[in-house]
Amino acid sequence: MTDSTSSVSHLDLDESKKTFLDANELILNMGPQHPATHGVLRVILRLDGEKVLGLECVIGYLHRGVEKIAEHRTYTMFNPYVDRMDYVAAVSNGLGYCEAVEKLLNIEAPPRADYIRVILTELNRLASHQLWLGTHALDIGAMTPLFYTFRDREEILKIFERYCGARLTTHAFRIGGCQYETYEGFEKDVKKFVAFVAPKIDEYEELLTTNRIWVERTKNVGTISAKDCIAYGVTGPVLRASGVKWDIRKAQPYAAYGKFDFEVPTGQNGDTYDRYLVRMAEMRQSLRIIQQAIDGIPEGPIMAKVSKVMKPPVGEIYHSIEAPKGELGYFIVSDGSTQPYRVRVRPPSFVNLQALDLMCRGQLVADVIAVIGTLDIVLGEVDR
Amino acid sequence: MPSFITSYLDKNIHVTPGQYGSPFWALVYILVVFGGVSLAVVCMNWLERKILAHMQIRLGPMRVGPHGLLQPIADAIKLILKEDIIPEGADRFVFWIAPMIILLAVFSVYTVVPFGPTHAITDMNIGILFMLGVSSLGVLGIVMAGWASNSHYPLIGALRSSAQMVSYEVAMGLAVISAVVMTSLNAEGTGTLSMIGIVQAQYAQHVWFIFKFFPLGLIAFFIFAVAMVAETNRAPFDLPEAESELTAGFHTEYSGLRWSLFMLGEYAAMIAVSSIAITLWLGGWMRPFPNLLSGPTWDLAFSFFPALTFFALAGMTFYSTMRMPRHSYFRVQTIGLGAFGAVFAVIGLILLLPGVNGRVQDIYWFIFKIAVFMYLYIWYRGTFPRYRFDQLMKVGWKILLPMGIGVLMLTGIVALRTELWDFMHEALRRLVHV
Amino acid sequence: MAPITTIHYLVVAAALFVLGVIGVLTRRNVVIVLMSVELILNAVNLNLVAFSRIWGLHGQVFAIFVITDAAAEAAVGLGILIAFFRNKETVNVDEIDLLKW
Amino acid sequence: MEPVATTFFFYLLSGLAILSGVLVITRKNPVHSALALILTLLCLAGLYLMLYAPFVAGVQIILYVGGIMVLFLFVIMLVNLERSQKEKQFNQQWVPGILAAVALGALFVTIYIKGDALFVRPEMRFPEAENTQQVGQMLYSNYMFPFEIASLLLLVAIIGAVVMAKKRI
Repeated sequence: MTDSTSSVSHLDLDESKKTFLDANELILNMGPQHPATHGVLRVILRLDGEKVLGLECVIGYLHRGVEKIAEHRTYTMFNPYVDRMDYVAAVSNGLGYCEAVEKLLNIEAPPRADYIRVILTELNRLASHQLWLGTHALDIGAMTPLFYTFRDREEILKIFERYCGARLTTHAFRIGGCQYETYEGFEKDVKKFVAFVAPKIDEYEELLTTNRIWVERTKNVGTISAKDCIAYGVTGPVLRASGVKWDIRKAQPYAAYGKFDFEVPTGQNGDTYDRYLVRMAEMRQSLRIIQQAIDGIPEGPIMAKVSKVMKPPVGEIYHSIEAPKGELGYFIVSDGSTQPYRVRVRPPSFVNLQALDLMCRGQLVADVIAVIGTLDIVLGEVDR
Repeated sequence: MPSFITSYLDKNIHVTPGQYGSPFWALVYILVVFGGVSLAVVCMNWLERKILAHMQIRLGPMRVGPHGLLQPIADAIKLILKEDIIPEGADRFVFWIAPMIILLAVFSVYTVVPFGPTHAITDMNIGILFMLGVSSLGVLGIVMAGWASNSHYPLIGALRSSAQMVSYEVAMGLAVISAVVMTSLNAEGTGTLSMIGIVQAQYAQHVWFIFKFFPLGLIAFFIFAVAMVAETNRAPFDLPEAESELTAGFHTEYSGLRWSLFMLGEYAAMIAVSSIAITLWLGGWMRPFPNLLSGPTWDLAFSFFPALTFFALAGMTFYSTMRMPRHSYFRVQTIGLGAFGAVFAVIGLILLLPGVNGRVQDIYWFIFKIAVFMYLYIWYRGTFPRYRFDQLMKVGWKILLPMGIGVLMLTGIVALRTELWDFMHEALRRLVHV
Repeated sequence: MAPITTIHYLVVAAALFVLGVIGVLTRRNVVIVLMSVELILNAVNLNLVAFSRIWGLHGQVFAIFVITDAAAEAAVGLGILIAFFRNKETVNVDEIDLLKW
Repeated sequence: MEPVATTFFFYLLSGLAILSGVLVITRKNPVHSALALILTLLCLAGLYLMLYAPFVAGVQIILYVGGIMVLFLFVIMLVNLERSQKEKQFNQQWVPGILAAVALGALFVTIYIKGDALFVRPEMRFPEAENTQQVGQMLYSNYMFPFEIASLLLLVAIIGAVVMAKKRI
């Protein structure tokens, strides 16, 4: 994995001019303009016929320097920027950042704010998983699930829109709590949504889980062992599908997660099919959490006392949350001024993408597409 | 009228114009069939988009004409007016001729498709062999298109496509042969390869071959039904055109009119292979139960079906017209939809005329069966993910091919069971009395 | 014009045969040499089928055997060609005239 | 039914066949050669139809055009070298080669002229509609043994081709 294109030269791209039979190896350039690379990922494949001998990702086509921008913004002003990293799960990004700064400032959000945060974050996890399912299925050739998932994702986006006025890059939370009180009928909407979407998840599973072609395309494809997962720092559903029961919501509970009863679904084989099953199960667990949260949401203030000008004490902090794609961490260094000295983001997509080479070796070209889909990467987050 | 026109219209002639040797009527049939197929492809285009859209909770084309009915025409105009790009370094002649070869191969198949006992351009005594052979020429066009484009993705797409078509042709041929074996179960003991002869054999044996020697006919039909989807490169076997892997396969570099020729060829090929399946296993032009429910009363009852279909279509259209929003903005669309309904109704009325309704029977049932197959094609596309290439080959060579060989052998054994029994009896008798 | 008799077909077959022989003897590219062999086989087939018009159907049956033979020959020939190409990176007959490489 | 315009179609098909035969042996690009050969084969299939051999014509289209030529195109695409097209296309003995072939052609013509009594013989009429049945009948009676040998040959060819072409077995 490399950020620069300069190291590509050792692959000797001139070889691609040879025909299939001259050399045992063929270099195929997939992307950045390719329908199945989920944005602008460029993958250079080293092939033996259709078998992948190795691959190299070239990233940075969507680099916007988010971390650098943070050094010239106040803590409050930087908050909306994090939404633009993983734009599919903007709420999770905001939650991680707000909680990190709160930890640095040594304040705590009030319980009602925590509950609202949990509800919105879990809704966003659902939305992210639905988008993943739709595009993943489309990559493997099933067209229809995409439209089903987008239909249901729309309901989540509607709730977001009513809550904070934005659908995608929500900027839902503020440092110290939430800016907005829930709108009238929020609880009703969320309850209605939970009842609405539970049978829809069954519907997706009906289309895919026992579909022979789907099973053949995903079973034993892109297998990664628990040991390799840990060695590569892979987190999220990919890690859990390999059998490691690691979920930060359980391991280091943040927000109000400690109060809810939910399970961490795991797989055994660590292949694409298991990752699919794990994510489907996670969607159901998210619904469980939302149901408990909406039933037990307390009354009270939604904002802690935060001064207008934030000047955290000198120090550094690392805080991570369980984003839909894995562990999303923020490392913030404060020099005592109003602006952070350094912000470093640990994006789950970037770290998970490292494992692509390992997962694709020995597989076929068509599997590379399936594996890119199952890693659930968002290039905005990889490149930042 | 000159005799070369009238002579074929003699009431005593019950053969196709090709067999009778009437070039004029053969030409008329050729024009009608080719025009009809092109029109069917245009309709298929609209129907596929609408049906797929409704399966996927979308509306599909809605803007051009009422319910997007004029969309295919708009598309055709767009494609004709588009610039025809030939990529740098392409082999211009081969690039230019490849879509023509595909079209030529596909449309040649229609020369022997029997829409009725006399409604075919001609009937050959090697009919089914001709159909298989000519439809296999389409591979050449695909290979040429992929090679001439001078680009990676089309080349890989073409190699995949030709490998796929060549390997599924084997299973397809075995399934076809097992149906041909069934035609030989008559008094003379000789089968036939002629398309019309095969349908007549089904009539004579009082059974569609899909139900013959249950479940052997069904299995052979199943093999053919899978192989024909693979032959036409449709989902779930659409690897050569797999968007997510090869952008558009062998026709990536094509644009405008030439690209539309590929599409025309693909849809025409779907109709062609469906008509092979219908002829071989589903009784061709015959209406359901031609022997069981025979007699003038049943004939009369079934003769209303074509008109009823069109009345149903007209009814649906009128119902949609009623439901159009009553707003001046939609006035033209509403009137257009009503006009469509009126056209359907008028066609239905014409089909009720006594001279007409008897003659369109065969054609109606054949087209009805094709329509069912076309719906299945769209349904597959909306439901299945795509196979991987090695899995596709596995299905072709390790599942369908052994199944085909097994079915063929079993069909032969069952067809010759009395002879086999006699032979073994005789052999045993001799062995005992030695 | 005179009616078409067997001898007409024989002349066409002879012309194709000669073309095939010229191809085999003069071309360097192995693929084209193999295609010329196909041309020769087809000329023979045309001969056989033309004779079957006057001597009975045996010629047609034999033509089918020749087609089968051609399929086998093409498969093995192209297999050898691919093996050569992989080792010598050439498709010219006069460069692969050694028995070992 | 009597055939229509036999003479015209004979000259059309045989002319096209010979013309594309010339193209096969003269084109630089093997793909063009292969396409010309396909045209020759299709013309020959037409000639077989005119000779009342529809089954052979069908087999010719399925096997030759749909099978063998696709194999050829496949291999050409795999081994197609830009380099080889810029090289000399004909080998050094092309003059003796052409002379020998022309001598062979002259031999044919001489035989046809000298022995025309052998070839000009009244045509037998076989019912065209039963051609397939008759060929099948013969294949499974008189020619049963060659038929089995042919299938064995194909098996050998399959194994041979796989052994030759596969990189690692």
